[in-house]
This record gives sequence, C-alpha cells and structure tokens, in this order.
Amino acid sequence: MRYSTFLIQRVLLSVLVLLGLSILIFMIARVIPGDPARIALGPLASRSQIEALRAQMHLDEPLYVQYAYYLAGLLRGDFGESLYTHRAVAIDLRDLFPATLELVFYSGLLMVVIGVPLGIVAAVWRDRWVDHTVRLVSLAGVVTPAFVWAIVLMLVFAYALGVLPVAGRLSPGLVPPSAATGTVTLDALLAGNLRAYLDFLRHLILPSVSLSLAGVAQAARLTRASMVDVAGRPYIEAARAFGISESRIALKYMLKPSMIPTVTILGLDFAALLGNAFLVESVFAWPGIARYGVEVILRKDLNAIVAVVMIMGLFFVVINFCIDMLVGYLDPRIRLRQMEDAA
Amino acid sequence: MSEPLLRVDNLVKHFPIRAGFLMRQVGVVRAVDGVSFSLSPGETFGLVGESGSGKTTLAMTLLGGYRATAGEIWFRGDNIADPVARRRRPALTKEIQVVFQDPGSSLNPRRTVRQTLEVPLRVHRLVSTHGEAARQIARLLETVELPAEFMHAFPAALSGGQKQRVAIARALATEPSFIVLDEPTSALDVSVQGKIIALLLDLQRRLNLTYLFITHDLSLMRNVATRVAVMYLGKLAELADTASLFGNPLHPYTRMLLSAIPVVSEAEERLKPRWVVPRGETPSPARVPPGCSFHPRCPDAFAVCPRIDPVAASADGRHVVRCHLYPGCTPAEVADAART
Amino acid sequence: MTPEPLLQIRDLHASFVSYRGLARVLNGVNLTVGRGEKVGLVGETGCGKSLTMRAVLGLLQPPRARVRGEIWFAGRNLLALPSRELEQIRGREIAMIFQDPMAALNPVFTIGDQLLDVIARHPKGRPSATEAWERALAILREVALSDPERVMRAYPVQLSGGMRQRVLIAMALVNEPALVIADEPGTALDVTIQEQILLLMRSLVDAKGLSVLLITHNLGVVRALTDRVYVMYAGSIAETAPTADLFRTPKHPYTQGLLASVPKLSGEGVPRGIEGMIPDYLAPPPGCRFAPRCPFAQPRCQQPPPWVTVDTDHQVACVLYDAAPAPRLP
Amino acid sequence: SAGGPREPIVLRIDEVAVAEIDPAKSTDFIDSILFYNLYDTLVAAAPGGRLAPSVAESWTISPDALTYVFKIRQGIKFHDGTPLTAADVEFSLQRMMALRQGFSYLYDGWVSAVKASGPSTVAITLAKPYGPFLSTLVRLGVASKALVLKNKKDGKFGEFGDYGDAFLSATDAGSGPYQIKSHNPQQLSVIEKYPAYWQGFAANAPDEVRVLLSVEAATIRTLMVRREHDVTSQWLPTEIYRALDDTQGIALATERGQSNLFLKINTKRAPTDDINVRKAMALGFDYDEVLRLIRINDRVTAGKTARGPIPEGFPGFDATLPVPKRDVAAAKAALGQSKYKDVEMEFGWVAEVPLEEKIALLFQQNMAEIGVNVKVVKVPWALMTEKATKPDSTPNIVPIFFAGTYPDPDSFLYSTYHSTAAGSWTSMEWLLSKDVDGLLDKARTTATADQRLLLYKQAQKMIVNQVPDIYPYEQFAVFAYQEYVTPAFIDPAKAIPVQGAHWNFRLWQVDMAKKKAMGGK
Amino acid sequence: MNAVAVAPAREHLRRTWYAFSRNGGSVVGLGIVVAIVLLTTFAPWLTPFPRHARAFTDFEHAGLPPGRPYALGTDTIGRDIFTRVVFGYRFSLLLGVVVLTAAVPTGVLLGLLAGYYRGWPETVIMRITDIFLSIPPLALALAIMAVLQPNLQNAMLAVSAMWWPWYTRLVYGLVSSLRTEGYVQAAQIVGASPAHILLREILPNCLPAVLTKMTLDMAFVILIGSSLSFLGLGVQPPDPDLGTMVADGAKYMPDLWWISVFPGLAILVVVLGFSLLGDGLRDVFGVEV
Ligand SMILES: Nc1ncnc2c1ncn2[C@@H]1O[C@H](COP(=O)(O)OP(=O)(O)OP(=O)(O)O)[C@@H](O)[C@H]1O
Ligand SMILES: Nc1ncnc2c1ncn2[C@@H]1O[C@H](COP(=O)(O)OP(=O)(O)OP(=O)(O)O)[C@@H](O)[C@H]1O
Ligand SMILES: [Mg+2]
Ligand SMILES: [Mg+2]
Repeated sequence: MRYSTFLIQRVLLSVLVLLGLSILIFMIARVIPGDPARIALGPLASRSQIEALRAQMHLDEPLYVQYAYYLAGLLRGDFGESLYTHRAVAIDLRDLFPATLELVFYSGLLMVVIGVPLGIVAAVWRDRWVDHTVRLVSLAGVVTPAFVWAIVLMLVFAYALGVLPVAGRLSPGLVPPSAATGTVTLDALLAGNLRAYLDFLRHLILPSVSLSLAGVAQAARLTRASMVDVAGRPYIEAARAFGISESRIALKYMLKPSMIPTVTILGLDFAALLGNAFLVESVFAWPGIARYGVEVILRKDLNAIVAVVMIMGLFFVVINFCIDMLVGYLDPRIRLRQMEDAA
Repeated sequence: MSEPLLRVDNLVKHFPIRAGFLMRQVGVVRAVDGVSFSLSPGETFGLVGESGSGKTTLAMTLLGGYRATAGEIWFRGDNIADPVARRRRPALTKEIQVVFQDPGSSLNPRRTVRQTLEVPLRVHRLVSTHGEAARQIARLLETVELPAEFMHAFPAALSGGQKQRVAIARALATEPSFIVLDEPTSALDVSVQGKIIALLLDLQRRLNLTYLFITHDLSLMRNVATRVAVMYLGKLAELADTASLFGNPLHPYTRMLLSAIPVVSEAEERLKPRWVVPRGETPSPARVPPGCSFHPRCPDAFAVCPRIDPVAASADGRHVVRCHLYPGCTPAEVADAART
Repeated sequence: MTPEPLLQIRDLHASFVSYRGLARVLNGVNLTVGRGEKVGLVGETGCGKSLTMRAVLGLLQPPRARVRGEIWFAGRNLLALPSRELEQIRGREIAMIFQDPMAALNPVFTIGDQLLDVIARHPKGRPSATEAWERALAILREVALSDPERVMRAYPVQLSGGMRQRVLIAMALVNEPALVIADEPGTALDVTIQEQILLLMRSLVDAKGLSVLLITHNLGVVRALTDRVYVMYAGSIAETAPTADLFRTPKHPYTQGLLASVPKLSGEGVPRGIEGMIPDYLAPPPGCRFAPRCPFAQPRCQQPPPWVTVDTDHQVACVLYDAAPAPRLP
Repeated sequence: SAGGPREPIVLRIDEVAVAEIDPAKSTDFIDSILFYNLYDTLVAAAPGGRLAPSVAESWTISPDALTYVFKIRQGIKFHDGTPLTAADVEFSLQRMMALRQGFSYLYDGWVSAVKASGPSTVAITLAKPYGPFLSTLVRLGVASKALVLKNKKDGKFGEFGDYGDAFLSATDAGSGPYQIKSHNPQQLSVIEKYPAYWQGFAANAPDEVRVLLSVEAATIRTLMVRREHDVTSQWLPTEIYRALDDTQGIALATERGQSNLFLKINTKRAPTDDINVRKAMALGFDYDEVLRLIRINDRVTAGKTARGPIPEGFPGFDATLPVPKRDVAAAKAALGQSKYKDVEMEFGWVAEVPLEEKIALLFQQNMAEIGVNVKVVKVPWALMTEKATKPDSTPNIVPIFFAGTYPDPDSFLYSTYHSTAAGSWTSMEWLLSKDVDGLLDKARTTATADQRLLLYKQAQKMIVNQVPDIYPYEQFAVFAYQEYVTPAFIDPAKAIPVQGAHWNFRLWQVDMAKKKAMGGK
Repeated sequence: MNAVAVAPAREHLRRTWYAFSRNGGSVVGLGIVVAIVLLTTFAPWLTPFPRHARAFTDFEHAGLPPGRPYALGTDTIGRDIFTRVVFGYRFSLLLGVVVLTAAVPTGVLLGLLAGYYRGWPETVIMRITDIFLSIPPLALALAIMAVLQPNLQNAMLAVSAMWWPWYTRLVYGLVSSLRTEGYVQAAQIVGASPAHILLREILPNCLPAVLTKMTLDMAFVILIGSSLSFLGLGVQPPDPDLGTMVADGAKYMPDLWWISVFPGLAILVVVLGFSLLGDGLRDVFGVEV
C-alpha cells in the first residue's frame, strides 16, 4: 500500500474527528450551566425578553433539531451570531484567530528552539552542574503558571526596566499593515514593512516568552529524559566505537530516536497553547481568540463556543497529523507500520 | 514413515520493499518462495543456507509471527497458515517454541530473567505457586547451566551466551513438542554449545521433541540433524539425510558450502569436498536472477540455467535436489522442447 | 619473529559496582597484538572478551565500571588519554565490529546514513558526497552484500541478521584502521559468506598491514585466519601460542577442554563440553579461577597461577607447567 | 496655537468586559459610557439625579399622564451631517422595542404608541400611567433612521430587515459628541471627537478616547506607572489603588451615589426563610470591619455604611432609615428565636469580583461567632445568573453590586423586590411580597413626583423590616487617573448618579503640557 | 543451590533500594515528599496560626510583609501565609495524587491498547483521544460539573477527564515502536496473553517517559486547582490551595510579592521532591542492575 493512501485515510479520519467533535461540543455547550438567552440579554432583561430570544435561538427545540439548524447554517458558511460580542462569529474569528495563532506559533518556536537544546545539553553533561541547573530551572518553569510568568516578566521588563512594551501587538502610532492575513508577520513582511515587523517582535517578546516557558521546561525535561534513556543503548556505544564525535552522537544518534515522546507531547502542548493563552492574552492585551474562547464558554455563547472549539479542534487535528508524520519520520518502524495499517 | 508432525506445502512469504519518505512500494522481497517439506515426530530437521536466504522468515511464518503470503502449514491435522485456524488453537504456543538467532533483542531489557521465565510457566499453568515457579525456574536455569542467582539479573548484565541460554530455558519451559532453533548456539562458545546441544538431544529423546534446527555451523549440523535442507534465495536447493548430504552433496551450492567449513584439524579438512571457490555476489532476494537463481555463482552452470528454474526431483525418493544437472529437475516439457 | 607490538594490554582489571557487591570480571589481562598480526581471542562465553575490547576503546565509563591497568596503542596509553584524543583513535585507528548486529545499528537511520557518517571520518579527510557514496557501495560489495543501493536505503529492521553483520563489518573496515577488533564477526553468517569475509579481512590485513584481533567461539575460524591465539578464562589469559601450535599441542586444561568440545565433521556426535561453569564474578575462587572445573586441580591452584613459557611464544598460566618458571610478561 | 497640525489629545481609559455599542442593546457600565458619548438621549440625566432637556427641548404631559409630547431640538446633526428629526426619535424607540433587548423592558407593556408629527414633534402614548417614564428616557439614544435603514441586512423584521442589528453593533449612527473610529468589542474601542457637536466641548477635551477592554489589573497598573494610560476602571483591587495613589502624578477620584452593595438573602430557602435567622445575620455582620476592608488609605475609601437599598445622592434615598450596627448579643438572641437549630448556609460569591471573597470570608467569620456555619462557594457570573432562576438553587446569600441606571428609585427597587423580577440576578431575595408589589406598582402608576417619593420610602421601610438583604456599604466608585487629566465628575456638584452618564468626555480635560512634563507617552 | 533460598521478596527490595538510592537525588526527593506529608499531617500542631486556614479575617493585619510573627507575611485578608501554605499542601497534594492516579492508568492503558492493536481499536481510541484533546478543558470541566455535583471529587474527575488523553498519546507513540521488539515477539510465541505483553513487557519500557511526564504533571495539576476553584469546582475558600494562592496573589505583585511567591516556592519544592523521586523510580524500573 502506498504512503499516500495512508495520508488520505488519515485526512478522512480527521474529518470524522471534527464531525464527532462538533457533535460533542454541541452537546457540551448545551449542558454547560446557564441560560444563554438570559446571559446574552444582560443583567436587567425581563422574562418575556428572554423567552423571545430563546425562541429565536431555537433553544426550546430538541437537541438534534438545534444541531440540524446549526449544520444547515454551517453549510451556508454561517457560524451564527455571538451573543457575547453581538457580531457574526465568523467576524470574531477572523479578527481574533490570527493574533493568537501568531502568538502560539512563536511560543512553539521558542519551546523547540530553547527547550530541546537545553534538554540535549543536560543529557550530554548528565549529572554535572549544567544538568542540575537546567533541571532545577526547568522545574521552576513548569511550576509557575504562564499567567504568573506574564506578570513577573511584565514587572521586570516593562515596569522596572521599562525596556519592552506592555500591551497590544503594535505601537499605537504605527499604522497596522494591510490586513491581508491578519497576522502581523505575514502582512508586514508582504508589505515590506520591516519597521512594523520589528515593532511587533518587540511586543511579542513578553507574551510569547511567558506562554512558552512551561513548554520550554517540559521540552527540556522530556528531551533530557529520553536522551538519557537512549544513551544506554548499544548502538550509541557502537557509534562511539566508530569514532563518531560526541557532539554528533548527541545531536544525531541520540536525538532522533529520543524525540518520539518529546515530539508527541510537545506537539500537543503546542496545540493546547491556543486554548491556554487566554490569561497571557489578557495580561498583554493581545487581541486573541483564547480569551474570547474562555469568555464565550463562561457566557454560554453557544454559536461562538462551537465555532471556537471547532477552530481549536481543527488546529489540534492538523498538529496531530503533523505529529504522526513526524513520529513516522523519526522512527521508520512506525512509518512502515502506518502503511501496513493503511493497507 | 509415521504421520508427519508438520508439513509445509509450497509456502511463500513476500515482503514489500518501500523507499523514499513517501515509502512507495518499489518491489518485493521473495524471502520464502515456495518451500515444501515435512517433519516426522522426533526428528531434527536441519536448515542451512546463506544469510538472507529466508530461514528466519520461514521459521517466523511457521510460528505465526508473519502471515504466509501463500501455501499451507499443516500441524497435527490443522492448516495453521490460516490465522483463523491458528487462533482456534491457543495450545500451539505451548507446543511450538522458538529460540531466536539474536539473544540481545529477544529478552526484555526491563525484566529479570526470572520474570521472563515465569511467563511461559504461568501462561500454560505449569506451576501454580510462587515457590513452585522459583524452583522450576532454578531448575530450568540449571538445565541451561546458569547459576540460579541469575534469575534476578537483568539481561544487560548477561553476556551474549548467557542471554541465549536464558532464551533456551524459556523455550524449554513450556515443554513443547516442536522447537524452532534459529541459530541457538551461534552466540555460545563450543563448550557451552556442547552442553546445550547435548541437553537438547537428551530432551528430544526423552520427550520425543521435533526440532527445526537452523545454523550456519555445518560441523554442528553434521552431528545433530537427521535430515538437512539447504536453502538458497527462498527456495530449497537440496534436501537429504544428513549422511547422504555430507557424504554425497549434489547441488553445486551445497558443495560450495561444505568446502568452506572451517575446521580445527587436518583430519577434518580431508572430509570436505574439493574446494569450490565462491564466486560472484550473493544476489538479493529482491532481485532474484531468472532461471535457476544460483546460476550466476554456479561453477557448473550451463545454457539452460539462466532461462529455466529447475524443479525438485529425487533419484531415490529421499535425496531431493533442484538442479538442472540432475535428471527430472528440468521440467519435462522444457526438456522436451530443448531436445527438439 | 615477533612483530613490533601495536596494542599491548597490561594487567587490565575491570570491575562493576552492582547491588550485590563488586563484580571483579577482568583480573589482570595481558595481551599483545603486533603490527600486521592476526590474533585470535577465544574463551567461554562471559569470560570477558567483549569487556576487554570495550576497555580498549574507552567505552567503560566510571562510575559504574572501574578499570585499572594499561592499554598501550601505538605508543599511547589509551586509559590515560583524554576523551577527545580517544575519539580520534576510534573508528580510524581502531575499529570494532560488534557482536550483536541488531543492537549495534541505530534503528532510526538508514544504513547509508550511518555508513556515510563513518566514511566522513576518513583519516585522509572527508570525501565528497559522491565519492563517499561510491566508497560506501564499494565496501558493501566487498562484504558480499549484493544490491548495495537497496542496503544503503534500508533501515536495519529491513535486513537479515547476516546482512546487518556485514554492514557492521563494512563500517569497521571502510576507513582502513590499523587495528580491527572483530567481536564474533561470523556468528550470523553462513560459511561461504563467512569465508568470503575472512578472506577479505585477510587480504586487507596483508595488503595494508592491518592488525586484527578476532574474538570468536568458532575455533575453526581462528585456525583458518589467525597467526596467534589467546585463550581467556574468567577474566584472565589462560594460554597463548601461535595458532598452529595451540591447535596441535594445547597445554592449559581449559584449552584442551575447549578444543575437545568442537563438533567434528566426521560426525561422531557432539562432545559434551567442559564440566561445570564459569565462576560467579562476585565471589570468584581464589587463585586459579579454573581450578574448580579442572580435572588436574591441585592444592597449589589456590594460589594465583604462574605464567609459564612452555615453548617459543607459547605461554600458559598453569601450575602443571611450572617446572620451567619463566618471567612474567613485562 | 494656530497653524500647523496640533498633536491630538488622546485619553486612554480601560474597562472590563465587552463593549456593546448598539443603543438598543447596551446595558453595562462600559456600554453606558460609550452610549452617552456616541448618542444623544431624548432626555438627559443631570447632576443630583434631575432630568434635563436634551434632544427633547421641552415636553408636555397630558393630565391623564398617558400622553407625552416632546418638542425636538432643531440643529442637531448626526455624525454623517444629516439633521436629527422627530422621525429618528420615533424610529429609535420603535427599534428598541422591536429588538426586545437591553433596556427595552422599561417600555415593554407600557408604551402603546409613538408618533412623530412633523420634524420637531413626537408623541408617546402609554398604556397606563408610568411614573418613572421620563427618567427611563435617559436610556433612549437617538439613532439616524436613514443611516440604519441604509445599512440594514436581511432579518425577521420585515421591511426593517434586521433593524440594523449587525450595523449598530459595529459602528454608531448617533449625534453624540464622539463617534466610533474603530471598535473591537473585546479588545479596544476608539472613539473620536465629532467637532460639529451642538453642545460644544471643554477647552482641552480629548480628540480621541481609547477604551482598552478586559486587561489585567497588573497590566493597567504598569501602564499607569509608565504613563501609557490615563484613567483606570473602578474594578482594580484595593491594593493596586493604594499603590497607584502612592505613585507620583497619579491621583484617585471617587464617585458616589450610584451604587450599593447588597448581600441578597434568599428568603425562600432554609434556613434563611426564617426572618429570625435573617435578623441575626444582619445584626451579626461587622459593618465597621467592612469599612476597614474597603479603605484604600487615609484619604480615600471605597464606600460608607449604607442605610438601605438606595444610596445617598440617588433619588429616593431615605435618610430616616437606621444605620445598621453590629450587636452580637442581639444577633444571638434573634438566632435563638429561630425554628432552626444548627444553622448552616451557603454564601455564593461572584468569582469575577475578588472583593466579594473578602466580604464572604468576613461574613463567614462573623457568623461563626454567633454560631452560624457558612459554606462559602465561588460562582462564576454566568453560573450565578443561572442559579438565580430558581429559589432552590439560589445561594442563601449572595453579594451583588447594583448601580442605578435611570434617575428614579424604581431603578433600584422594582427590579430587586417586585415579584415579576423574580428569577433574575437582581432579585435573588425572592421576596415575592404582595404588599411590596402593591406599593411598587402603585408608585409606578402614580404621576406626581412627591407622592411617588413617599410611596418609595414606605416601600423601603416595609422591605427593610423583612430583612431581605444586608447592606454592608454604599459603594464609591474609585478611579485612578493621571493628574494631567481632569475628570468631569471630580467636582461632586457635577456628579450624575446614573451609571456611565458623567463620563461625558467632552467635559473632561487633558492638560497636554502637563502631560509632557510628567513624561506621559 | 542455596541461591534459591534467598527470599525473592527481600532480594527484590534490596535491589530496588539499591537502584533507587544509587542516585543521591532520589533519596532527597523521597525525603522532601515524606517531610511534606508529615508536615501536612501534623499541620494543626506545626503551624503558628491554624485558625487562619479556616474561616478567618483580620483586615487590620492584611498585607503584612514577612516578619514577626508572620514568617512569610500575610495575605490581603490578614491570614498567615506560612500556615496557609502548609494547609494548602493538603488539598494540592490530594488533587495531584488523585488526578494522576485516575488519569494516568486510564490514559496509559488506552495508549497501550491503541498502540498494540492495529485496526479499529487503534482508530477508535486515537480518534476519541483527538476529540478529547481538542475540547477546551474549561468546557469539559463545566460540562461535567453540569451533569454531576460541583464538589471536590467531581472536580478531580473533571481534571482527570481532561488529562488522560495526553498519556494515551504519549504511550501510543512509544508502543508503536516497541511492539516490533524481539522480546515482544518472543512473549507472543510463548503464548503470553496480550494483557501480559502490554502490561509486563511493553509498559515497563514506556515508564521512563510516563514517569517524567507525571512528575511535571504533578505541578500542572496543582496549578489547575486555581482555575477549578474559579469555577467553584475545586477547593473552596477559606480552604487554602496552593495554585489559587499563586494565581490570585500574582495580582498584587510586586508590592505584596510574598502572597504568591511563597506558595509558588512551595509548589516548586513539592514538585522538585516528586521529580527527584520520579528519577529514582525510573532507575528502579530501569535496565541497569
Ligand atoms: N520485516 C521485513 N521486511 C522486509 N524484508 C524483510 C523483513 N524481514 C526479512 N526481510 C528480508 O527477507 C530476506 C530473508 O531474511 P531472513 O531473516 O529470513 O534471512 P535468514 O536466512 O534468516 O538470514 P540470516 O542467516 O542472516 O539470519 C532478507 O533479504 C531480508 O532483508
Ligand atoms: N555492565 C555490566 N555490569 C555488570 N556485569 C557486567 C556488565 N557487563 C558485563 N558484565 C559481566 O562481565 C562478564 C563478561 O562479559 P563479556 O560481555 O565480556 O563476555 P564475553 O566474553 O564477550 O562473552 P560472549 O562470548 O558470550 O560474548 C559477564 O559475566 C557479564 O555478566
Ligand atoms: Mg536468520
Ligand atoms: Mg562478547
């Protein structure tokens, strides 16, 4: 069987996952306590107002009917209206998703670019002071929530030192680059607006670092642990006997086989960042979807909940797919097997 | 001759070959390509052949580790090549056992010898109490000449030979009727090998065990096997009683093999056939040469060899060979065609 | 004529810390390999052959393992060498063919990937990509792997045991090191291939003046290939002699037992091997470690055995030959 | 200075939650701020809770108090330059009632017709007399009919389509002093000066106001210290106000008379259905400790002890109600009269308001001292509104801040104590008292202001006697601001006791020179 | 042979302890964990103001910096932080331990099954895992709470429900490569049951990675306590909980830094303890003798 068959099967399954997710979240959204109409109409709404809105939202009909309405809307490309922002959910998503995606992307980058090398360093100098330092510091990274990091970093770099901006994605004076994609990176670079991009990077430092620290720490620890595990394998001794340099052994012969757990967990961590970013977003006034997601869940904003979860689910599915690919790339045995399964 | 314990009928096992990141199938490895033989109870059937000729694949297919691409495997009246039939007979795992070629990877690095050996005992309810298990394991270790303390050791602390002895102990634990010995002593020194082989032969005699014995050590094969099959690129080249094969090797490949046996004394040197210089490269089972697959290396190859694959034939009904040099091996119609 | 020594192991001790105490495995190993010499090392499984070689390559790391003694290689004591210099020696000057072919190949890289890495370390400088590729194919062909292109692209799981073994041999030989340590290179090979490889090794050794240290159980192979043999038992050398000598007149009771255990082509059955088993390294017998299994054991065996020269170049560690005491190895 | 473009004056404030800018839907504090700046209302709220003319230049009320005729001021222009006419007023009220959101319940069932006649007259007919009616008109923002209808989308309102629902949530169609520049309801709303505004601007009124939404307290604080922010919201923790007040160049302002803290007691759930228990609770609560709790520093505090449901300064405040005091002995005595033995109750506080935790813990401690066991639970706001729908699920006691939204006692009392309001978070007392209902209904249908006030006082006494609440304190909203800013309400005489109404930025001033000198960015 | 006479249990213990204690850190870790368990057990006698862990307010002494008599300062309600940290360990540890003991076995088991069996079990398990991973934890927690009672047990259930998929995913990846190992084949051939193969042969080889993740998750679970208690799910005031103390206290930085720093350090210490302990356990399950 061809690998492409496996890929196609995997994609089809992902679509199935999204469908399952939509049903599940549709139900979850409806069991979350609270009456969406009541919450939407605000504090002082009267009962008749609430009844009217409930009817308008088909809330008095059976669940499957509601789902049918929803699916019908979805097929027309209509996510419905958010009760929270009173705008079309699609517009909310368009406005908010790129910012978070961008933040998460850079955080993920930091996780890999900083965390994995730290893990390697710790594993190579196992039980030396470097290792102990990395392990202790990474623990500190893990036990401190992103939200607290955000505040601490803000206090240090913005409040005390005053070297980095605190809020938003761009300085107020700066004209936002044309909103082709909604991400500053792409928009600014497409427009050749380097100044905006650099300003954006300055704004990005604090949020992305706070968001990624736990992941960096996790990456370092996972990498270290599996590297140490792999270090004891005979093939590492064999590579050493062939005179392969220690650095090459560490960076190639040990790293690749030891990356499977790291890639798996880190990939999921990365996908989860999208949802976990909300407190960081609210500290740095980052106009993102994570905060929106939390708010809509708390406000039982049915349409928005389903839409946000579906976006996050899509992201998860894509990441998951990438993890599978990557794990297959890392271990040919898995890849061979994936194909046999597809057969 | 008694009812065969195991009969293999035209067994085929092919592996797909894939390449590139997208792992397209670019060919097929004909690891086992139409093998037939049968084993009577109590015999030691030797299987020799060059590395990569498909011996392990054949063994694994018998054991159910691979699903046969085609062909039948009859064990005590069941065709166990069919996975469904195999599943119906869970006791097969007790009756058919194996000692692998590679002791390093066949022992779980995180389980002690004792834990490893306890599994077959427990699975097949050969022991019931903890103490009984410990005694039985100590006894097993003793039969493979390991001190009982080793039951607490992890494989990493064992030498290659010690690991292999543990693997043998594991195979013996279920008191099987048929054991596949895939180069069981290749990691052992001669002294231990001697003891293990003696032990295996003892057991065979006592328990009427049947062995499928795979080894590269032809001197050893000479001494243990009742019959020997020579395998070349997934097919049997020759199959005969041991004495007959060693005394009167027919197939050129067999002769090549026998002439290369390393021996320890001048007296033995004289027992080997005239030295046949190995020539050419071993073809890959992924690109089997047409006709007789041995022809590129064969010192006696002639016109028909690259064109037609010979069939197995025997002059006396016991010594079977697959080579155009011998009558009956060239398919009749081809032979006729060649004559006219 | 004794060739100039290339590798000289002097009084090598190695022990392991284990939860049950200290396992003193190597107990004063003395061994010399001359330049261009082919030396065999035989001995029962678990006697410490592989361990000695790992010590030579500096692969035994504290704190788990404790190593003491001297290992001289081309004028340098490997045990005292900083790891960076050791790295330069490994694979270039000394190469090792590992015993366990599955475990010694990294499962997640293709053969080509791993082989090219070794080729890149060629002492004469890194070859170009195409040159390296060609050299890889050539060496694979040399070790009798047909279809080397497929092998290069294959992952270890996709190869048979013998094929993997040959790949490892190729990796060891490709850089033409001064000393090749072959730990059971033939175990997984059929005799024709084995012979081919042995011939190959011999031709390389003869052509390039390489030295070979061959570790094997297969005494037939030792006889066919080597100039000289060391017999090891339970962590020390029991006997050494020129190959022909040893096979003709083995002195040590252990050597004699070993030779008697080889199954013969004449088909008179499989010999039963030497009685008893290798001692527990946690509590080895005092004196001669073979004494408990020795049919000729005497009270004197409670002391460490003397090192007796019985013939030119033929020495044995056994009291039976103590009549003509000889000086211990330098 | 003339000539050359002047640097724009920017005022930066922040608020929690999303901002809704549709005049027919807005209700919250932040909605109200934007509402009063984007739209002109038919009638304006004035300092002291009085009403003043605005879009309605004047009005007349028919003797039966059923018909109100408003004379519409001429010369007011919408932000697109078109004049505001009576038709726009008619449209705005109709639209509000049709959408049935926001404050429409104030008109629902009361207004029977609205009719514009000519460009400057609107007549509104009521179904029955409705005392608070004029006051409620401070929430009737006038939107441009033409603009809205031009931008309508398909919807269920027939010829009106969606009634501009989508349009007005994204931008404005008002005539107020400011207009929307950009609006992201969750993040940032920017409004800019509408220079042609009919009432004019203070000298240094901001050209642009940026409202930052839902940002962490610590961030606001950092921004304030860096002078990147001008005025904070009133929702920061006490500790942060204290720190800000200690910061050079930052001052605190308080605003009174709008809002009150209620500890709403569920009168329909055991054991608080027993009036003796409720009395014990009110007597056992430590009002002085509350003052310590809300004290910011020696100069500023966030409130004072309340007398009843309506705060001082808001219409209907009753100065004759007694100031509550802690009396442990009396509390124990009251408890002894109760039919319940081991009194145990649930205190649910709103998770989003950290201050309420302190109140809850104080209450818990106080009650422990009189022998009442209080279980404190944290409830997110959305859940609280759900719990409030049934007496069984409503916690025994819930702290709720309530601010008046139109300058009439009705704003505080009706939605809290009238039976028809039951089931909403404003009436978690579940009072369901026919007598109280009667008084409140009567007050609504009474036309004359003085009579109504009397009725409301009577009602308040009746309510307080039943102890449906504890009134821990009257809330003063505290804001921190940069000293180069002068908020309009800093002068108590100008304070308007209606949520959001005094945040009319056209009267605020920003001293740019001072700002520069102070290092403002 | 007298070696058999060595009681296997004692032998095993000896080996275990040897493997465990060879790395000094793991003994320190064990020490930390034991010390904390003792400290929390005897908290009422070991803390200066046990009353502060219960219904108590003292606004007069709110927000005092570390000093006397409040060693680590007081919070904004006037309660002794030291006392609350010690009591906070109770809930936090309970949460961590319960959640991990519920989520890890479930996740690991599903991961084993999915990784080992090809075909539909794999597809079904892994796709369900995907779905669970995609659902925001907050939504899941609220949903579970809506169906069940909002109390501590159900809070733990909710957290466990969002935690297991991570282990499934991790173990699945490992098993996918482990299942082709020779020893797995060997076990199949001696007739070992799938349960045995999964739990005894494959699982131990997954444990190092699982243990590493578990020690880190200990921290994450403790921290998640804060979001749970926000939802009214977890520990309720006035009961102290370390995660909530850290998260809430962060608002008062930098002036009242001690409110969140000390609980943070407390989490660090306990996680450090578990992490070192985990390293030691890894050695016990490790390959070496
Ligand atoms: N899982 C597999 N996938 C693809 N090809 C395989 C697989 N296993 C074995 N092969 C191929 O099948 C052929 C036969 O291999 P097998 O292991 O049976 O040889 P063998 O006779 O046992 O050799 P050896 O004596 O070296 O052990 C080889 O070419 C090998 O590369
Ligand atoms: N890491 C270790 N810890 C403890 N003991 C060890 C370790 N490595 C090897 N040993 C012991 O050292 C002894 C010698 O092992 P070695 O691998 O050198 O044997 P060998 O002579 O190569 O045997 P074989 O021929 O079977 O390969 C064995 O008894 C083994 O138990
Ligand atoms: Mg094989
Ligand atoms: Mg060895």
